[in-house]
Amino acid sequence: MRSALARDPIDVSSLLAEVSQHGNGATVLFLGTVRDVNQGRAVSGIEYTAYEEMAESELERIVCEAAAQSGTTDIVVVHRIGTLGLGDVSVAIVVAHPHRAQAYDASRYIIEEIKKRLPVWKREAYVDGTREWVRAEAVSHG
Amino acid sequence: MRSALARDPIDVSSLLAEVSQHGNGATVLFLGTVRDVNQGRAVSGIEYTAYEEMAESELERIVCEAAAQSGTTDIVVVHRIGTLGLGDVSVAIVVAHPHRAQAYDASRYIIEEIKKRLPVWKREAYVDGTREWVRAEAVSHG
Amino acid sequence: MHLHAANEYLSIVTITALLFASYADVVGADRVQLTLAPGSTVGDALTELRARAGGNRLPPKPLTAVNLSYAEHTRVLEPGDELAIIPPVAGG
Amino acid sequence: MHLHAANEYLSIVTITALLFASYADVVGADRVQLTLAPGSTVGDALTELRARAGGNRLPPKPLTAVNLSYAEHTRVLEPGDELAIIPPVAGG
Repeated sequence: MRSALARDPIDVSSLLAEVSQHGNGATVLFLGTVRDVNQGRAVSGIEYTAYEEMAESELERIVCEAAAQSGTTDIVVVHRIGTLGLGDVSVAIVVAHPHRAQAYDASRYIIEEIKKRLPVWKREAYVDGTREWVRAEAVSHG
Repeated sequence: MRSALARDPIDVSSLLAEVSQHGNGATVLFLGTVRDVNQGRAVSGIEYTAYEEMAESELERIVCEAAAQSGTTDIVVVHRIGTLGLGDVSVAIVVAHPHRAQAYDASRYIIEEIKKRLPVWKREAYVDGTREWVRAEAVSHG
Repeated sequence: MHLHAANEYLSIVTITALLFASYADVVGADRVQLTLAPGSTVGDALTELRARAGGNRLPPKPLTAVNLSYAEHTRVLEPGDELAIIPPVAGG
Repeated sequence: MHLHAANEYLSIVTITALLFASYADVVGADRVQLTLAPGSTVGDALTELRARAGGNRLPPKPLTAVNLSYAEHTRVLEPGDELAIIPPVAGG
């Protein structure tokens, strides 16, 4: 079980390797990526900022809740902060479990809680040169 | 959109790259892998056989249904056939979509339909030297 | 005479039945030619298969497919059809 | 005399308020020291913040956290607490 904020690009293959063990039959990976259009405006990039200490604690709490509900500790979650370009991975969630239903449910739980609770904010830069803080759930992968 | 049976190991990174495009904000990857224990018996490996022509058609139908329901064509599904060892990926499903709810739902639909409809069978080899055809849903990642 | 021969040709339906996995094991073959009366259904083909060695070990109502798509047991078979008897699937 | 000074020391609560994203923009700072009466709540600290330049542009009931966990506005603040005013989150 691991959760972290990361300033550097996320290496998806190594996250998958972290949870791979022979007791698991199902692995679900979720990737959030920066979209080129949000609410009709052309986006050129995104800057993620966080209340870092709290975001780390909150992410850990979310992962523990998912582990308790699903019965697996094979969970890794990494959230990027800093400046991201189009298509960059902003969040990666990997859950492995003996059975697929629990893997999907835990993955979904984690992303929904991140959207609700993680003290992270993003400012979108638009192709027209302006930039703006993005409101909750008016987000890149809504 | 692509679906295939594969005799060679599945390269997950290249599947993810196939669906990556800047309009998508969410990517869900499902991996089914060979478990070391199934219904209490220690497994050493698995042999997948298929009614290959029909499995290819059926997989294509399943992917089309998921695409129609979810509204994305960024879907790739590959199912292994042949002899697999512990931890090997037997099926990989990648769905990318502007929004996460649809990506999860399409991914889940595809694996559930594969479990119900894909004419693929597996014979497990056990550590005690015996081997047996596996019954539906008495499967490695149930 | 010629016409009579043509009628005889039309009065039988030859199809291929495919067997897989545990079903191929019990029947001892993965491919069987069946000769059926015109109008015969998938169900009739199954009856024919059950009369063969090991065929009685097939389950009462197996899943079946005709020409690569799932088909009901009431489906009428055409000459040259490929009928597959599908054991419980275990993909994924 | 010594005792009196100690009482005076106990009679104020100094906390740090953190502001983020759009809230830091409107207040013009991301960190503010607040001096409050003993027994003051998160809600009292918000009232204090609103009296400052730009503070009136904070929303009526923002999310708040104390010492890295979400906390209600009725939560009583202790000396040295870190109070965070949390704009609508947008992670993921």
